[in-house]
Amino acid sequence: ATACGSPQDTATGGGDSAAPVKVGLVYSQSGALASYGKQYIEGFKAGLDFATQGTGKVGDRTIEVSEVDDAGDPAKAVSAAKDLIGKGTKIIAGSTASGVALQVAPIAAQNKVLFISGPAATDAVTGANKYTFRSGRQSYQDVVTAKSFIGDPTGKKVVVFAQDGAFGDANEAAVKAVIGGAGATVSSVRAPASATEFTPFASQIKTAKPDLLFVAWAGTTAPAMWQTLDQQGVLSSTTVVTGLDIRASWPTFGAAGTKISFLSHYFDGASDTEASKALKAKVGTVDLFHPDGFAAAQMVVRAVQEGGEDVDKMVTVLEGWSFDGVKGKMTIRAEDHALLQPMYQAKLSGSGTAFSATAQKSLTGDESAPPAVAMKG
Amino acid sequence: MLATRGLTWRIGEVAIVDSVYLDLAPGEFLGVIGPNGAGKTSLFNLITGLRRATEGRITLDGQDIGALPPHRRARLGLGRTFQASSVFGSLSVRENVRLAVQAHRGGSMALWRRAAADREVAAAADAALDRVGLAHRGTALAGTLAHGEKRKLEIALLLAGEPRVMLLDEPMAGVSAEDVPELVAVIKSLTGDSNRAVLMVEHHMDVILELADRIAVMHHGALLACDTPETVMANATVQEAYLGESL
Amino acid sequence: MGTVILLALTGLGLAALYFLVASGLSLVFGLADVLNFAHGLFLGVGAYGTWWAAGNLPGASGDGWGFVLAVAFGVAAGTLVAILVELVLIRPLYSRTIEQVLVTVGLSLAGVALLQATWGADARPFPRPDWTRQVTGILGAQVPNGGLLLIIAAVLVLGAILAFLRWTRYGLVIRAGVENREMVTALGIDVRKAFTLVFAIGGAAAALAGALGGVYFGTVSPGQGGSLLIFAFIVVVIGGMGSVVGSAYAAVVVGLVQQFVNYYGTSGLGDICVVGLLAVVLLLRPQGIAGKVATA
Amino acid sequence: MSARSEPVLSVEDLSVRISGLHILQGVSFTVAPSGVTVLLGRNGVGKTTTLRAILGLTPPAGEVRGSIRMGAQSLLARPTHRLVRGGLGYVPEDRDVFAGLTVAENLRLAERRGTTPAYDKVFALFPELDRRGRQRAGSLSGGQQQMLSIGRVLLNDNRLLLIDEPTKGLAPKVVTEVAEVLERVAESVPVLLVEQNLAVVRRLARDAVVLAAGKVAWTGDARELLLETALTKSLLGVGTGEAHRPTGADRAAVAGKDAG
Amino acid sequence: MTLLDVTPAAAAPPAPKPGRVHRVRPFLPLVALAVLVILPYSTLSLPGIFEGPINSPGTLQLLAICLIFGGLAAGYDLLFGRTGMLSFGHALYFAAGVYGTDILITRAGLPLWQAALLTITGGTILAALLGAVALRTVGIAFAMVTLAFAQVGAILVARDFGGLTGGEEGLPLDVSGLPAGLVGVTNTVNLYWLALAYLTLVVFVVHRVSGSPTGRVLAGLRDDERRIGVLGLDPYRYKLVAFTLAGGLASAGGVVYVLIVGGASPHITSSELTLSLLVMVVLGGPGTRWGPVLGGILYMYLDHRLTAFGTSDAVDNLPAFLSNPLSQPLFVLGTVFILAVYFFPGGLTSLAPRVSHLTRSLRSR
Ligand SMILES: Nc1ncnc2c1ncn2[C@@H]1O[C@H](COP(=O)(O)OP(=O)(O)OP(=O)(O)O)[C@@H](O)[C@H]1O
Ligand SMILES: Nc1ncnc2c1ncn2[C@@H]1O[C@H](COP(=O)(O)OP(=O)(O)OP(=O)(O)O)[C@@H](O)[C@H]1O
Ligand SMILES: [Mg+2]
Ligand SMILES: [Mg+2]
Repeated sequence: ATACGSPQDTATGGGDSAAPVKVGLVYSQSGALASYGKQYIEGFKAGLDFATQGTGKVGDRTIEVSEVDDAGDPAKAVSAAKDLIGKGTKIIAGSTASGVALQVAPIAAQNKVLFISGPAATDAVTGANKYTFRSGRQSYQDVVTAKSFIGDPTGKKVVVFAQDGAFGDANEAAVKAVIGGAGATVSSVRAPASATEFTPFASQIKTAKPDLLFVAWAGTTAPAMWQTLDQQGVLSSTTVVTGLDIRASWPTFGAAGTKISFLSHYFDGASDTEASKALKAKVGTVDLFHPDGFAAAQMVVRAVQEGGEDVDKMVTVLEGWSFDGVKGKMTIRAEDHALLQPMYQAKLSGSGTAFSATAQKSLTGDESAPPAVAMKG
Repeated sequence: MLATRGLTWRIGEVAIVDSVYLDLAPGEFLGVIGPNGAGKTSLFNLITGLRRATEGRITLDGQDIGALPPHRRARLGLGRTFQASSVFGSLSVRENVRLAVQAHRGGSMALWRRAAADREVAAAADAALDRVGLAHRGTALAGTLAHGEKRKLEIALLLAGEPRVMLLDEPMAGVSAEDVPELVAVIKSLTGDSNRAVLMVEHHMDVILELADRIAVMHHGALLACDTPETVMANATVQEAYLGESL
Repeated sequence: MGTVILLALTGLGLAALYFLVASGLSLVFGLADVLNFAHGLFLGVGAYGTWWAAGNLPGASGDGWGFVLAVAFGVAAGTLVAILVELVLIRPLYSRTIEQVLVTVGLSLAGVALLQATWGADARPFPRPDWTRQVTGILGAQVPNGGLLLIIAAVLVLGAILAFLRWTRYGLVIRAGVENREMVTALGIDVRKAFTLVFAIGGAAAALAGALGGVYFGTVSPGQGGSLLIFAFIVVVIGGMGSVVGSAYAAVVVGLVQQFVNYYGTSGLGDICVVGLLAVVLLLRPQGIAGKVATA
Repeated sequence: MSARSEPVLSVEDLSVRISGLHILQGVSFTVAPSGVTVLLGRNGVGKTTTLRAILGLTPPAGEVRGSIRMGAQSLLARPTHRLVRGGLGYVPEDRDVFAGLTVAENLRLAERRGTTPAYDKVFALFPELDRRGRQRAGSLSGGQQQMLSIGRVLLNDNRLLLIDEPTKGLAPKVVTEVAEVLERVAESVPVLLVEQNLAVVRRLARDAVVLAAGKVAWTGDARELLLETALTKSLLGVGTGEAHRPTGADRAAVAGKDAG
Repeated sequence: MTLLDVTPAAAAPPAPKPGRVHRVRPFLPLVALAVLVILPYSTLSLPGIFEGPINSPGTLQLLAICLIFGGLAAGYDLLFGRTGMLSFGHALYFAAGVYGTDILITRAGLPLWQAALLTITGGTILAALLGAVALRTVGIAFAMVTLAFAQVGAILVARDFGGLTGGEEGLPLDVSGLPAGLVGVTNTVNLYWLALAYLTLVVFVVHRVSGSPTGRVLAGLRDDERRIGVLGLDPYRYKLVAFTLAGGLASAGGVVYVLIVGGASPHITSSELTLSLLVMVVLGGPGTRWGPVLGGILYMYLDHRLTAFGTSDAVDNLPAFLSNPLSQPLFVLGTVFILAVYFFPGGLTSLAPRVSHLTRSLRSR
């Protein structure tokens, strides 16, 4: 039926205490990051179960989750966020890709809804604004973990090998700050993200003779890159550190895999907490981004439990909150909403398609804490 | 008014047009004949600027136009038809001609004026169509015209530009016998104006003889003769190399 | 010195990969006048076909003759898809070149999505003989065998395509058919068959490139073909449309420029140089290149 | 038509519509098994359309009705290349040489499998083609292209030739030569010829079919037609030709198609 | 160059309409515009078509994006459908509009109107400069040169020089200096109206230009460039004007788009965007007034809605061999597009005469 209304109406979330709580998850169900998104949502469901003791309710209120696919495209994510907000959703989570997280965060601030960013690793989400939180790790924490591989950095020579662009820039800057700040000399070799032939870069790295090589590389060309580093003798001549990606990628390291020192956000068996057991029971083999979804659900439940309908209250109750997550003790730092969490050193072993990771060492949330930044908005 | 001096066009070693000296006086009708492949169309291409001559000069009213692009030469009053009809296939017949009129009227870069509102242009276009007997086909798409109709449209496009020097490349080819006299009349009406001159390539000798004041004969790129029709027709070489025995 | 040799040889390996991708593209574009955006799909089919065969086809594996069989299967799959595409999608649109190109655009979208739907977005490890992971010492440079394999394959493919064009009438028929399809039929030739054949060959070349690209990259992923395609386009255009030999020269130039500039210049400059090269070549000799200069 | 043996081609009640335009409206005629049958008519009357319909080259948007048969065999609905291989040679109106190919390649393309191409014959007729073997056909002069186009069909043996305005754009001397060639060709192969040059028609034609406004206006012995000035005047309009101005109905059809 | 043999659908003779419809026809666009303007006041719910009622922010946002792309496609058609120029780099000028505005506002802190003015001017000048170079080539060479220029743009954005563009992460728009009416979900309707204004502007400009004397010349260029030269018109100048104008319109689209989406991301610099513009134009009908607009709107609508369709229960419940492909939006989009090329050559707009032809012939039975 046709009716007239105001073009500026938005639905308001039901004020009564038994109405369901709407939570919108905007993440990649299709597109390049679809498998990250899949882990995230599995983790989220397991986390919701865990935090509500299987009821899916906070008090009398059901948590009503709507999932929207952003296909990794910020424009679609923004549309989805606006749609959700228009329908009275007060909590949005998700963002598999950094670009999505960065563009949804301001929308959350403009409309005063809670936004809990997911696997997106960009440091820029931390301290983005009062309404934006994160449930995963950030690049800086990766780098701090990498630093733990070289003992005392003073006088050491560190090379960063990263792809061009914001991801590479952020990693290079973090290494300069973290390891360079501790006394090492840091230089960098950068390659276009589209490169397919890595010999020139491997040669440059070799000529530099570093004590530690930090590699920040994402994308489908990674295996070719590792093979070239291996073939040109880089892996055998120095300590090479990089982040451990999802399980599916492990076999693609091939022979190089066992020669690399990995820093890890998470892998199956890295921790042995209540939450990790609950998660494992739900999803079988735990993978890189399951904990992010899990933590997001925990944060959502906390926000609703303590904050009710009031978004500002939700923010207050999350700030400074510590909880037992999949990885162990997690703390939401009040100043900038960084999520302090354990990080791991790992080794790969195995061959062919069967690889397994073992933890060498773990860093506590405080040890891997990024420096606090001022809240931007 | 149009003159070429030692005009030459070479591809590699071969001279397709070979040192042609030609003078076209105002009001003159000059027929160009010559065997197939003699370089007649190539000569037209050099004069209109579609090809750049390797040597020699072309002047129009004493001005050297050899270095100008085709459109500049056209603006100076040089117009032509093509041997293989080249019309705007996806535009209607009338729009084809309107475009030509418009180009002639200055072709300013008007982006906002409504072209269809320009009655003068429309009238001029219809007049040109009428003269070649295509008025009843005005709304047909030029691409769907039969061969002979395209030839007529070619001439209408030329007329619309009111050029002072007209180059006609085999206008009668493929025109049905019935329409030849009509078209000849149209072409004839182009001349007689002391401000205009026509250069026409044609293989129909009767048409050439009827229209031309002088006839130039091309052979292997060079100008073999350029004289009155009677003299040219009497020339033994022309007889042998071009006309052959008549049917 | 060692560095220069290393860069030159690996640059040639890259060039060989570009050429393998470009050869089929160039053939189809030069002869059938179809700028085939679905070429990336044929690459993907070749790569996934090989990958699938190595794991599932009896007798095929990641090593030795089993690997050859797997590659053969991948190439056959790519060829078959190319033939189907020609028969079902391209043929009914003949003489509507722009629509043919558009159909291949649609196909490249849908096809890659289909690969992703079937095998997931993530890169899969590619089965390959061990020796392809090793290096060969040449004049003090450690040259990857994978690159050498590509160079050999590229030379063979070049030879095979040239032989096809020189010694069969098909090249002629297709070039004529692109100009005026109707007239070719009016000379008593079934031009449709010839077009299908060209697509088949283009598909086979692409599938081979996909399979060997898998060896080179060590993985196979749905988007791989597409990302190689842009450089293949550049190679085809710099080389002169439809000239397979031209593509070979252009591939060498592009591969070496990229490799050396990336080493001696700053990162990313290699790509910009290649793009700049394309612009310069086109601006200096647009007619020479846009016209179908050569066919072989 | 004089009672001669079975016609090589018979067209009956041929109608062609292209995008709503009724171009041929029930055309019927036959082509004698030897000699030249000439198809005459004013520009746009449908001569080319007739030849192309015989060859199955009507554009996809078009619709062909009626019957076209060679002997007992119906030609409709058979693919063009089959028809041509079966001995139907075609010289198109616009020459349609392959501009991007060389002269030699153009000729090579026209070779048909299983027959020996008669290069000697063609080169004897048009020595120019031999000399310019390596030149791109697109850069040939108009007349040279016409020679190539004719030479192309003469490479093979044919059962019937369809030739559309072969002398268009040729120098008078060459016109004479082509006429001679066709005369000789017609001794062995029947020809259906479209021609505007009445001198050529006079020399070659044995039978004539005159089209007007999409219909057959006259058929019969060509000499008879050409001898009677009154007949030529009324049919071919060499003169006033009042009869063949587009009729009102025609104009309506045209306007209906194009309006708006 | 055979690639450009576009036979515009406009050429197809539209079926004669009964007189009454004929008389109101010129006013139909105005009626449509009026309907679009008041649309946000409707609370109509179209389940399955839109997620929420029409006046909900989600729906308005989707509509706004669709309208922007309708406008972009119409602008691109000025090049492709009307002049026959196949540019593979049109995304560049759109991206220049998006990134230019974003950088000027977010990094340089300029007020919106200044940023918009500077960006549109800059985008137009960029198009004029690059066009001046690229138009020295024709046909496929032209397509490739424009592609190359756009590729350089994409590389520069991805390289993130001086942290200006944010590289692959993109650059969120700093809204603190924007007029309040353009910020926040409740104000989505203003963005919708802005997008509608943009679309109207582009359609009007393209319509006027193609009906102008210059537009005639452009149509002539599409058919035979050599002939235009011989008539005394400089093909290069006219093509450059079309190229610059289209570039300027695209960067204006970028300005509106960045406001709607609230940021810039490198997606929009990719050659895929140009390809999708091409797809939109062909889908709708090149060289027609409404075809490209409809194509753009439909394409963007499908692009957005198919993600929801792919994850809906209806699809999930299908057997895997169906549900897997169907959950890939690009698969559905690609397939729809192929079918469209097949079954309505000449685009959606060519359907209208065919449908009316059909109904007429049914009625006459
Ligand atoms: N681009 C080119 N490359 C090589 N030869 C060419 C080129 N253009 C023209 N020719 C040759 O130059 C000669 C002259 O050609 P042109 O078209 O001027 O002849 P024409 O006198 O107009 O003949 P016709 O009466 O048959 O039209 C021909 O032999 C032709 O083959
Ligand atoms: N594809 C087409 N679409 C629309 N109309 C066409 C098409 N082809 C031909 N016609 C029309 O059909 C009519 C007959 O054309 P046709 O080419 O058969 O004439 P013709 O007798 O060969 O004329 P000419 O002596 O000029 O060559 C013309 O009015 C032409 O406009
Ligand atoms: Mg000529
Ligand atoms: Mg004809």
